[in-house]
Amino acid sequence: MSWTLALPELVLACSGLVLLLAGVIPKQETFFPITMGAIGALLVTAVLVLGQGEGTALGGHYVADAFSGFMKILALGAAALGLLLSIDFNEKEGLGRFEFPVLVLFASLGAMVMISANDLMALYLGLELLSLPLYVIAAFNRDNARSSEAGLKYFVLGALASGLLLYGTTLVYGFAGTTNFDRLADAFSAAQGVSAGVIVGVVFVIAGLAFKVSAVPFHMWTPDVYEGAPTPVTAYFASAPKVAAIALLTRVLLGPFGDLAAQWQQVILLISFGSMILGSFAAIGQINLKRLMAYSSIGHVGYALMGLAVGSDTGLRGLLFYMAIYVFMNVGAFAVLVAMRRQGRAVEQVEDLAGLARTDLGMALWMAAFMFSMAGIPPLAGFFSKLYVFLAAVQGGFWTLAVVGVLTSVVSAYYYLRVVKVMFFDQPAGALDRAPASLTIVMAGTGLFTLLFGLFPAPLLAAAQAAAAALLG
Amino acid sequence: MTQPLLADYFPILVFLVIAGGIAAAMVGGSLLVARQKPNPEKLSAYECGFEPFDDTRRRFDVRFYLVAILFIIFDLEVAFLFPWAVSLGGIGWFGFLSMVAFLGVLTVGFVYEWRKGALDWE
Amino acid sequence: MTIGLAHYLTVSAILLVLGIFGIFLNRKNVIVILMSVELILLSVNLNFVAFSSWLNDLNGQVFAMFVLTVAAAEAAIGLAIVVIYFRNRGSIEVEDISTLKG
Amino acid sequence: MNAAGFPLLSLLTFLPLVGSAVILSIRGEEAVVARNARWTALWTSLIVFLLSLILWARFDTSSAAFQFEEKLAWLPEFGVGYHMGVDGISVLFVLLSTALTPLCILASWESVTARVREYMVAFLVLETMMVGMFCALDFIVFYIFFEAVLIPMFLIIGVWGGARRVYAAFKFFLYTLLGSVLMLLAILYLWYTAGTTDVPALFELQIPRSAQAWIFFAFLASFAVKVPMWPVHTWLPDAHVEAPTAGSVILAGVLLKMGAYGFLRFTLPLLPEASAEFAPLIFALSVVAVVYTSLVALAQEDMKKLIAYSSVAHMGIVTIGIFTFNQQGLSGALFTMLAHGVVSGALFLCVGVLYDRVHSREILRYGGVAKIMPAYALVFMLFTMASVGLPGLANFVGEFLVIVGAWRVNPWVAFGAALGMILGAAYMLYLYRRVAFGRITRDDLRALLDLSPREYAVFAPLIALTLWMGIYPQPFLSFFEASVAALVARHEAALNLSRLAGM
Amino acid sequence: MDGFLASPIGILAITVAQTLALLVPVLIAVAYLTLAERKVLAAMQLRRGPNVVGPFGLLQPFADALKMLMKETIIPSGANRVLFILAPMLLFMLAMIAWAVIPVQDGWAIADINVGILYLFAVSSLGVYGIIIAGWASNSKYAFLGALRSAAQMVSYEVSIGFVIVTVLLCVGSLNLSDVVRAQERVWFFIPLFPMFIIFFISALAETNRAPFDLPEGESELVAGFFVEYSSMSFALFFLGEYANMILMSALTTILFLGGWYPPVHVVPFTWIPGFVWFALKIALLLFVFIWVRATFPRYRYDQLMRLGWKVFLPFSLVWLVLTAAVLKLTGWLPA
Repeated sequence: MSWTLALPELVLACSGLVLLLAGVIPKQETFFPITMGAIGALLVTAVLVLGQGEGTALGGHYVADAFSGFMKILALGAAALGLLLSIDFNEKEGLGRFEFPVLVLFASLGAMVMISANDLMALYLGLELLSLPLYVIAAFNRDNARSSEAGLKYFVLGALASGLLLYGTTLVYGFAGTTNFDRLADAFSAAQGVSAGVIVGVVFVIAGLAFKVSAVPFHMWTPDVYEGAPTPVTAYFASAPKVAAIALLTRVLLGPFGDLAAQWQQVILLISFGSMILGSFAAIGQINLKRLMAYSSIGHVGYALMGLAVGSDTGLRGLLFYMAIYVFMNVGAFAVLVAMRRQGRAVEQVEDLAGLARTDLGMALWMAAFMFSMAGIPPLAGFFSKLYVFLAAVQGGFWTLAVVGVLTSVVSAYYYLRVVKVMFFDQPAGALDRAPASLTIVMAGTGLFTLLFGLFPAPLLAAAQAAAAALLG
Repeated sequence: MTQPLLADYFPILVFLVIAGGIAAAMVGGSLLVARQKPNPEKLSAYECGFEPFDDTRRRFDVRFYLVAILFIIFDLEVAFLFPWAVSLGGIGWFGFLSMVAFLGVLTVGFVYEWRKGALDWE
Repeated sequence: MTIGLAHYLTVSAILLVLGIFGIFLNRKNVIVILMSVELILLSVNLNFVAFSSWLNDLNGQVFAMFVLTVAAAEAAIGLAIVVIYFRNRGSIEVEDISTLKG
Repeated sequence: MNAAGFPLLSLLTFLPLVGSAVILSIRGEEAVVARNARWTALWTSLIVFLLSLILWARFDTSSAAFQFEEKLAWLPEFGVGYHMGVDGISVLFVLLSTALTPLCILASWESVTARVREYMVAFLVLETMMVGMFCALDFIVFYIFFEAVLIPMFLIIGVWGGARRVYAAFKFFLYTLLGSVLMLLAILYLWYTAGTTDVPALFELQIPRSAQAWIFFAFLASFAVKVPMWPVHTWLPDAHVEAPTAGSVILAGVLLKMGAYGFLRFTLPLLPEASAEFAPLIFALSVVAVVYTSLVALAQEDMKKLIAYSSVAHMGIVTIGIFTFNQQGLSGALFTMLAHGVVSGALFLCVGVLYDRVHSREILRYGGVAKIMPAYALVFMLFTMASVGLPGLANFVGEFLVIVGAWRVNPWVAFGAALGMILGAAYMLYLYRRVAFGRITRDDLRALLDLSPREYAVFAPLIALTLWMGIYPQPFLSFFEASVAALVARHEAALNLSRLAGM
Repeated sequence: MDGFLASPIGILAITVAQTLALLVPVLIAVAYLTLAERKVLAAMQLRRGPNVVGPFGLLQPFADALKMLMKETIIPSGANRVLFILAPMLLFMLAMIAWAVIPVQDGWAIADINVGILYLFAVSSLGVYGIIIAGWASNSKYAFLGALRSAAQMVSYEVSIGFVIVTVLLCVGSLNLSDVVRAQERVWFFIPLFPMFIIFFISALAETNRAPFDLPEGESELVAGFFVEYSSMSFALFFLGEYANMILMSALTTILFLGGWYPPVHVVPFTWIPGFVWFALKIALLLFVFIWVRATFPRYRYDQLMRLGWKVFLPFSLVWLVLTAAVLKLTGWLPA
């Protein structure tokens, strides 16, 4: 049967159901074992993805290739790391409910479906399967007004975005006559001119997906939701869903709509510009670290989309490479944010990091590494990610894009430096609590990755290259 | 009446009009025939001999929301079952097992709700 | 007058616009936003069914079924979030959603 | 493998990192940690310095080729490799970096008391980046080291700096980053045009004339900020003033040379036509820098700021020398860079000596120091004279050569450079007079102690070097001779080629 | 004449005539159902019941109607006037239009649409709106709470009704109501699907807010439920709608489980009787059971009611549905 190709998804879905039952049936709270089980399930799934074959399945709705494998590993890794971050935080904040890992698991399943979607239907279902658990976990701290407000905001705007996306798919379906990506691609390459309806549809689809990756001008929700949601949730928001949405955007635009590049390229270009500029300037005035990270993530999406706007195989490679490195730096930075606690209370202002280098040098060093890396300073990993998207832009002759990119990265360096400044230059505002082991492990792991990535960039680059080649075939 | 599908539904429209007509006639007739003599005391809301304490359309029990949520989900499932039930003869074991899998997922959710006490009124 | 594809598309476009306006111009009640979202999904479904019949292709109707299901799940989650929001804030006025600036 | 028989350059580059890892692993009480960190850092940097002497001994001065080369596959499919090597242009800068680092560590032995461990780590990391940058023969690797310098320097200025250290650190970081990212774009262009970033391979590339201008300005954006050239020099006085003494030493001694080195290594060989075309622009900027910053220096009240401005003026002379494209000018520029590295570093140390005692850099705060600290006054005078360009001391040789080289190109430029020297004499001597001579106005000055043995140890090698370079410059000049000759020949060949093509 | 009948006006005239031919008997049936209920209850409690107006009280419904007509229509202050008036009309209309698809005899369905069951399901679901609107528009706490309870109860049982209907559909293979009846020519579904029949009937009680599930209108607790503020003809419309719904649910039960217009056995004396009479008889029988239940069972508590719906009927009907499907699949009895 063709569905054996989708084994990783099936395994993940079944383990999600089993974990849900295993969590709810015992009388006592089962947060920790279920979280561990969920991490295990994610890792098992990742292994299965590595061993996955290639081809389409499930009546052409599902496709597995090097691209999907790459992005799935990323999304699963981000989810596993996000869960690792959540253990200690959730227990201390009284959020230690087993639903959390299960929801993350289902969101990851949605991300996988999105990444492997080869049909507008699968696209939509994956997107919603990802979004619905996210709405819930945004409001997971249900006794907290900010968390529930974040959930509400995310829900309303998310629902609007998926509505727009759906409306776009109806137009594409109606004017092209099919929802299958392969057949759409055939239809557009054969047609002399595509109808305006399809173009409108594509624009709607891009808008919907741009919301999910929080690109300008669909970014409005990001700072509020990032600030309001519990910190591990924000960490997850900033990584796995972005990976999935970027993957989907890439697959949709380069696959079925590949022959309409002239139409969508300008849109992506503008989105990329807007995100880079807003991400760097709006973050300057932020005093809340989570909001700062929100704008930072908007900016990073702008850089990543640069690769898509270029549209070449180097561009795509840059995009994939960027996302991979972004996920690691981001999880690392959020590990620090999650660990920020003073006398048992979670704190999240930039000022709360003051003098961290004196009270906890290790954490300050890791955070500095992440910040410099996000600013794109060599020899840290973030430099290489920017290097490859800029290379693609220069190669494609997109000079304005490249120049705006480097200039905004200088501007954004300012606010990343501000964090470093607060940690290293300012007087301690009182020591933060000692970070729990799980967070230290995540910090050290991602931190070492960020520091030492420059020594061995080849494997990741090769994987990104293979993934890009699979998509552009 | 060129569209046969719509022709099938035409009687329903007629039903609607006639039923609406009857209802309107009854209410309207009563308004015409009966003597209308409202006064504030008569029109005030009934509340055990007191003036109402606060706005009627206030917050009410969250359990009603819960029932609404549960209903939406299970009713939708029924919507899926209709076409499946009608065409079960033509879709083979694969069709049957697909729906069983779907219902299995649903059952997991049901067990969850049960254990969480979402199905208890108290 | 025969009713053709264009009429359905027009109606659904109107519904879409109504839904979007309902979300952005509504200043009163979050529940209205939920209803606006449903309105958008309704317009989508109308589109799907109209196209499906026009193209003689069942895919659109299948898609509409999926949209229905997802819409239900979405409504359920939305309602749940509105409830917890209400419990925390004691109000579902849209204008009160401002603890988080932005 | 290479002249050393083992990967000497990589060892020089990465040994300090090992040292810093060791320091980071030190645990215990604060005082113990501080002492161990100091000694570890000192020994690491000394070992690196001793190892780097192999370069001095084994370098073949008759060859213009890259020596001590090392190659490792890094990203073979993208034409990027780990390629290290030195030629006559870079070898002495490696030595300068390795030599100044132990001195800096020694100089901050007592003046840095807070967070000693982090300080030492930052310095060793900084050394890695500096040495790596001068050795790198791959453009991407070069860029990585070039940029990475910012991180430790940012921390050194920001954590251990003066009152306005945050402002200075940010300004330093953002100015230099802004310049560098534009260069990055140019590097990327070269990368995909050539398919490689290996520097020797890039030298073979013929870059179209239209592209050369753009690349030239992109490079200029980066190197001019680093040098720094007028009018993008404003970060330098701030950074110098606020940095701790050792930071200033490294900044003046090595970091400023990175920009000039970039011109020599990349701009000239890669973009001969654009370089020739825009040389007048550089001359103009440099002469303005020399004259203007000298005048500004005259008006300074702060010792460090004065020396900082003098650095800008000296670097203006260096850029003049570079863009003369002749043997004298280029050799002079290189020599001036080395000499300035030693002398301005030493001057900052001199200021540091006073600052450690009085905690003020205000010139008017002092006066009559010569009576209380005779040994110090002597040392200070030596370096003042060297900075002025007194014959027999280090700076003279280089500046003289530059003026000679410039004269061959344009007498007015030579005149500008010479004017800079005269003004330099004015502000340096004015500084020295105000600090060392006159009546002792402040009572607290009377209690000052003269140089300590540690300070002698710091100054001794610098004094020796200054004298050596001034009196017998030939060993140093011999290092660049071949490379500079090759560079000039290359440049002229390229210009002739394009002139032929133009006809 | 044929020409006239085929013209649009002719079709309209015929349809109107058909509609009236169905609605008028239904309305009369509703009227007499109220009387029958009082009489049967009286008999079960060894009383007489209404016996003053007309012989055996046969004119009692009309007297009631007249009384209602003459009463003043009170619209409470603070009520939403438009919705307040519309709610009972909506409920009444819904109860009426559902009848459009009911086949009273083979081929005697006025609108024989191919998705008849979906139509019925949809129309009966809409009833919730009428109730909610009525409760909300009244601006009275009793009405509001009554409406909420009523709505929650109705939707709870609608789910199991849905499952039951799907089970029947498995055996039929069509959504057309006439097809459903025809599939029972040999054996009525209440025999193979007996548990579902029971569930359906009990759910029908709950769906129509009948005893023992009539607590939304429990007089002792909520005065009279969502229509407490109503009077005059508006009240009458609710009343009519509810009883029409009772008859409708009985009709649906008949169609789904009791073989619709078919006689119990296809032998001579029975087959002489026309189908619609059988149909009416079966409805009457079910209505009698409705009343009988009311006379016999005590009222449920609300939590018991919800538990019955969600924790007993729902899982049970779900399991039964899967079992039915599996059995049909295994035995190959599925309709093609």
